[in-house]
Amino acid sequence: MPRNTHRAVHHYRPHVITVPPAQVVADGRRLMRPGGAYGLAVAFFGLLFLLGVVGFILRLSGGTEHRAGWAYFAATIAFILSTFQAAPVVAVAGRLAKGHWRRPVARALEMCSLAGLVSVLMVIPAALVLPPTFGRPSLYFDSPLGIPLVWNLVILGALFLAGLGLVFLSARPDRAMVEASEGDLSGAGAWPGTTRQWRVLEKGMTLLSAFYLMAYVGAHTVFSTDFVMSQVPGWHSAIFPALHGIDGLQAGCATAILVMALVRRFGRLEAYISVDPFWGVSKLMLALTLLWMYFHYAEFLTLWYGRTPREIAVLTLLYGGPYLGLFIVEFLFVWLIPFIMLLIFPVRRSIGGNVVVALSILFGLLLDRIRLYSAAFSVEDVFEHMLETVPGPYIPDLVDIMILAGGISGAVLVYLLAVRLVPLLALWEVRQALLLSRAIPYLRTEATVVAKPE
Amino acid sequence: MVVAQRQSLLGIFPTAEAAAEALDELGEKAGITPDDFDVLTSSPYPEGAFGEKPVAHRLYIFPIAGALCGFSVGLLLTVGTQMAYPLITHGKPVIAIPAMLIVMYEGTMLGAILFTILGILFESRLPSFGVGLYDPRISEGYVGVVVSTTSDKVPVVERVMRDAGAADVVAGPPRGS
Amino acid sequence: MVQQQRVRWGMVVDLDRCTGCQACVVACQTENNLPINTEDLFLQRRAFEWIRVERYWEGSEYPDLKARFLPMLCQHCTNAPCEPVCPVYATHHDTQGLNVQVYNRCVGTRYCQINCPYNARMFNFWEARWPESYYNYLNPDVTVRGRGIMEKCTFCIQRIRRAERKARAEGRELRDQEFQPACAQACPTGALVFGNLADPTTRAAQLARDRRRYRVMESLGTDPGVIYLKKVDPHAEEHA
Amino acid sequence: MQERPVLSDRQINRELLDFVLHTPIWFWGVLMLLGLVFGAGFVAVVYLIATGVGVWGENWPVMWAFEITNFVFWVGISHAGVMISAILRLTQAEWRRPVTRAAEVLTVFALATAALHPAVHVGRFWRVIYWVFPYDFFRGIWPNVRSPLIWDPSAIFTYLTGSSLFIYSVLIPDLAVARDRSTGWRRTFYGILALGWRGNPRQWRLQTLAGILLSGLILPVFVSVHSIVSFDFAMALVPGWHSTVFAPYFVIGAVWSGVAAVATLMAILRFMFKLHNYIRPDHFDALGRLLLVVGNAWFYFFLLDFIFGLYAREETEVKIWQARIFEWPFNALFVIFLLTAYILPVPLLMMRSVRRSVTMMFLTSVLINIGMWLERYILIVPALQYKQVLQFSWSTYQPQLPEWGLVIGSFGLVALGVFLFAKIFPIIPIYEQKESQVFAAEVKVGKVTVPGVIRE
Repeated sequence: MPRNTHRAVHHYRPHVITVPPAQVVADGRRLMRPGGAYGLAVAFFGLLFLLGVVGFILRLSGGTEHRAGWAYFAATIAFILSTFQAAPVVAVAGRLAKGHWRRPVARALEMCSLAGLVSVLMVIPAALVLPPTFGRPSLYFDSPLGIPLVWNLVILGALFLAGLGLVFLSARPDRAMVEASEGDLSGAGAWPGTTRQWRVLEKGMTLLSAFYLMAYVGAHTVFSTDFVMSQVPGWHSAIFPALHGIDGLQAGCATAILVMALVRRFGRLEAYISVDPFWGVSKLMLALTLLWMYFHYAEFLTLWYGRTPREIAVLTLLYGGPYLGLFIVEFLFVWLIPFIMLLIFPVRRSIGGNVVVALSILFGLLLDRIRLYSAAFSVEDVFEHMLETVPGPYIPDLVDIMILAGGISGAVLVYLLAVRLVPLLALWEVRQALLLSRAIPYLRTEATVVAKPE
Repeated sequence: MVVAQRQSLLGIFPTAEAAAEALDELGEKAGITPDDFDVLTSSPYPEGAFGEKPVAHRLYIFPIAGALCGFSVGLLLTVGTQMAYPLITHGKPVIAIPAMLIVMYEGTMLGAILFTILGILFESRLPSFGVGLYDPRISEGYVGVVVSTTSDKVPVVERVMRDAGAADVVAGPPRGS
Repeated sequence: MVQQQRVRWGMVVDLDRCTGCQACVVACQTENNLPINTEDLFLQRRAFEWIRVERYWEGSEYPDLKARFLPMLCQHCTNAPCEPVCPVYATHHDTQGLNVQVYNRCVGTRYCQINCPYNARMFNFWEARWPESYYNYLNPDVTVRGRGIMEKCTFCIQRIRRAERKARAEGRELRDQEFQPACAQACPTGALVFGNLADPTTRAAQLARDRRRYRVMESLGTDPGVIYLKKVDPHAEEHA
Repeated sequence: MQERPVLSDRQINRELLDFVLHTPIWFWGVLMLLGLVFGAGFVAVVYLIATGVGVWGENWPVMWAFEITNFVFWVGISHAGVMISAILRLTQAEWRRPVTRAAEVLTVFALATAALHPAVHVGRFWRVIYWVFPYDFFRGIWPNVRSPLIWDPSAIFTYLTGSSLFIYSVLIPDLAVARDRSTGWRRTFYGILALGWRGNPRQWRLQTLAGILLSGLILPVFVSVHSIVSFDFAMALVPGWHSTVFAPYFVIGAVWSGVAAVATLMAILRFMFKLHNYIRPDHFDALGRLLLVVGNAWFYFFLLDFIFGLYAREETEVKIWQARIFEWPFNALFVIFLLTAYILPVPLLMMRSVRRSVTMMFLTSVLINIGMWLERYILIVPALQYKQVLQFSWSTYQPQLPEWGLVIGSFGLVALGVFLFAKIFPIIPIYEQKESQVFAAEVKVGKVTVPGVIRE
């Protein structure tokens, strides 16, 4: 008797991980022992990083009075701050909002925060190049303790330590599992896995996530004010730090998608990472692309409507004058292409489409950082009341390109080296996901049940 | 060839499982395909819960069409009126795009929302006055199954429904198919 | 955006000549049918002064205490911040460089007064009342405004239009100093000079090129039409 | 989401429709009280329009005061609806179910009240409506689309039609239930409004799609409305106002005071209509956590505005902030504002016991809204009083009686609107409660069964 076997086929079901627990630990061990392309990648990025160090030494020998030369150095720090250290914010936001899609990708994204090491090291020479903050508008209001170097180091260091804590706090159970599976039980003693320890781990992760979010916002506020806004006389737009942070968050989502795609491809984690994380981050990216337009429009309209000479000078420096061409190309890549592509529903729920959008956003963000920091660093006299003459565009030379490439590859290098220490897959989170979500038949269709313990 | 008279029946089932069972039985015994039955429930169920056809709709066209209409109205209202009666204010250009973007944006969103509401009402076939077979108990948690078959199969369908535990079976008026 | 126009009405205020006698204020109130400023209106801070004389004190006590007078009126700025914010075009810029205030269209949202950095706009909170006998003193050329409307100095636009009509009737160009607004006419020391700033031959344009010239709140970039000439103060120490 | 009572459809219908179909005695008493409060405001407005703006305390430099503060306050409250229903529908949060319709109704009535303020406060009330309406009326002049005061009505009109149509389209299934349960004229009334709803899978599928699609469309409108209200201030050259952060600062302030208003409304509804099965402490707990995040984000933007206001050390900006913090009467108000808007509520919300107790949440949310009303007042009036470099004129502003009448009357009007809506239509979405029963499922983890939800 043929039953009425008409099943609703094409309706989308959230992905349920059906890998047996033992296989999860085996995959974790495989991820910590990468072979093949891994060695090649480490060599390539290590070479590029050395090239960057050479570029830095050449720039240092050129002395620090010619501030414009250091524009690309600061732009590199801003780029790392806005991509590598912004990607964990996506995983952290998923954790705080208890989103289910973040479990398989949380560790891979939180490891991006380790690139903070490079930005902390690079901020020291950059802060020394800045003109003294006494006698000109700055975040420190002429107070003697107001030295940009100190505060930037404090806030970027806090961000890096929070990232470090996030990664290695949640890595202890995983390393214990992997070592136990290899017969070496010494590590397992440190993590017996009592329920109290799990609850402390969960509580610690939540607190560290909240702290990382606040440190991220603080880092963008302090860094962008010291290195961009306070160097342009007559520009005191209160939205700029938040604008700098929102650009970073959008690029953070783009980096997250890129990292997830690469980890899925090279780590062969198709069974764990399905389309769901890409779809979740893509919705966030669409929201942040709209916010990008909203923040830039708010600043532009307020300055444009005021029409005082001070504001018109700032607008010509940033958007109209020397960097008009660069801004148009940047606007095309960081907003127009992503906005149109992300509006199409199939693109949002695909991996290839999201990766294309992510690359376009990252390229646009690079141009944005170059535009901002070249404009800020090429202003000769920062002590005027307002911008009398708008400086010409700063053309980068070979040393700048070397510094830029070196800085970014340094961050990638730190990520690759960390892959050997910590499994790319958060094993205990994936095991938790195994318990909590299941596919059950509901009348004549299947449905995914997601348990909500809290 | 005499035109087969079609008739629709409404079966009221106390629980969703009973309704799903009844639909399976109907599928076997009376050869009812998913095209000619409909399920009336008091709340949304996971899609395909009763084995019915997935809903095909073109709702996503409405907001796009609405946005285009709204944008053109906004464009006329801002750039059009300024070009018709140019008045200089604040030394700004007469057609000040940054300031006019806002009214265009509001027009776009208004158009999109209005067309979406129209789309929802149109796609769910609402203002359908003359409610067909319906029973107030459906909003009490009962599940109504509306089956339309040729008149000769009506007794078979009715017997299957009663066996599957229907609290009540109501037959609608016969009508030419 | 404002193309080089033939006529730009403007005024030159020579602070060296101004004695702060407020004759201009009274002349303006009678010419433009302003309601009478009772003491109660002053206490409510709702007085009507299209042109007002702001007084500042310099120095500390009697021997070297000096009063400084600054007649403040609508500056008819080219980039007037009050124009873009009016929702009904009650105020906009005409081709003669005047900031026009249209009483019929004004609905009284008062945003233009908030946006005016010189505070040169007056809002009539109450209905204008005059004693019975005063009604035949009102100037027929100027509308009497009802309540709830913003009003400001219009450079006595009724006199400008009357002179233009007369010139056009006689088929000739408008001569310089052929007419003057009420305040310039009433000023005993001739501190207020009105004229077409775009035409270099007029007396106002020549005065406007004087070395002592400056404009109030130039940094706001509103490009005002009223040019002030600094007071000549022989023994004022030249602070940087 | 721990203790989730299992309710039968019949019980849900009976409890949620009981206030709609039967009129308790105290209904008329509350109606009379709210009518009285609204009447006070109505009299104040009629007196204002009859005699002129002079009856208010506004004078020469201070041209906007109480009425624009109240306008921004009510537009802020009106964003509660969109924030709760749109964002929570998009993230499919479980605890949105009882909250969405009450929040959206609060949106519509708060926005309608707010839209009255700019119309009422103008000098010539009888001209403002058709002067601002985008139609030529053979005057030959259209409204000036470059003015923030034209952006305001266009945004509020879009948002008002959008959210009221959103409420209606999501209300149709409940109207069908009301149609089935009522008799006589009520049955025909609800029958017409329900447009012949039958509840087949196609209509249900489009209802869920409508919820998500309309939320996606209304969210950008919500952000634009309050940023346009902030552009009224950000575009002016007044030193205290002309700062670029006003758009996001006002939006996050609106969310902060709006979500607090929803918490207050939920507590009142729970108390008034005995909805203990539907508005449970978990909902207040989740609302509290959301408030915590929004409160900190708002304080960040307040610090941005405060620090970067003084950043350039311009004379007038420093003078305005000095007036706000040190000079009477603003120094007292500033202290109360800081206490009630951030220093008291946020630590309170951190405690789980406060979040779970309904009375504490009610008091905290009322506290937040007092603070946010003061925040707008402190933002608007001092900036107008000290805006001159050469100090042409400055004066203090004392609110007069008609202004207090307007403010209290606006509270009366919103309360009256929400109360009448709750009488005519079910305030808690009935089909959402039934849906949560259908979609509830358990997952066996070892011995404990953890409640979960089916994810589409």
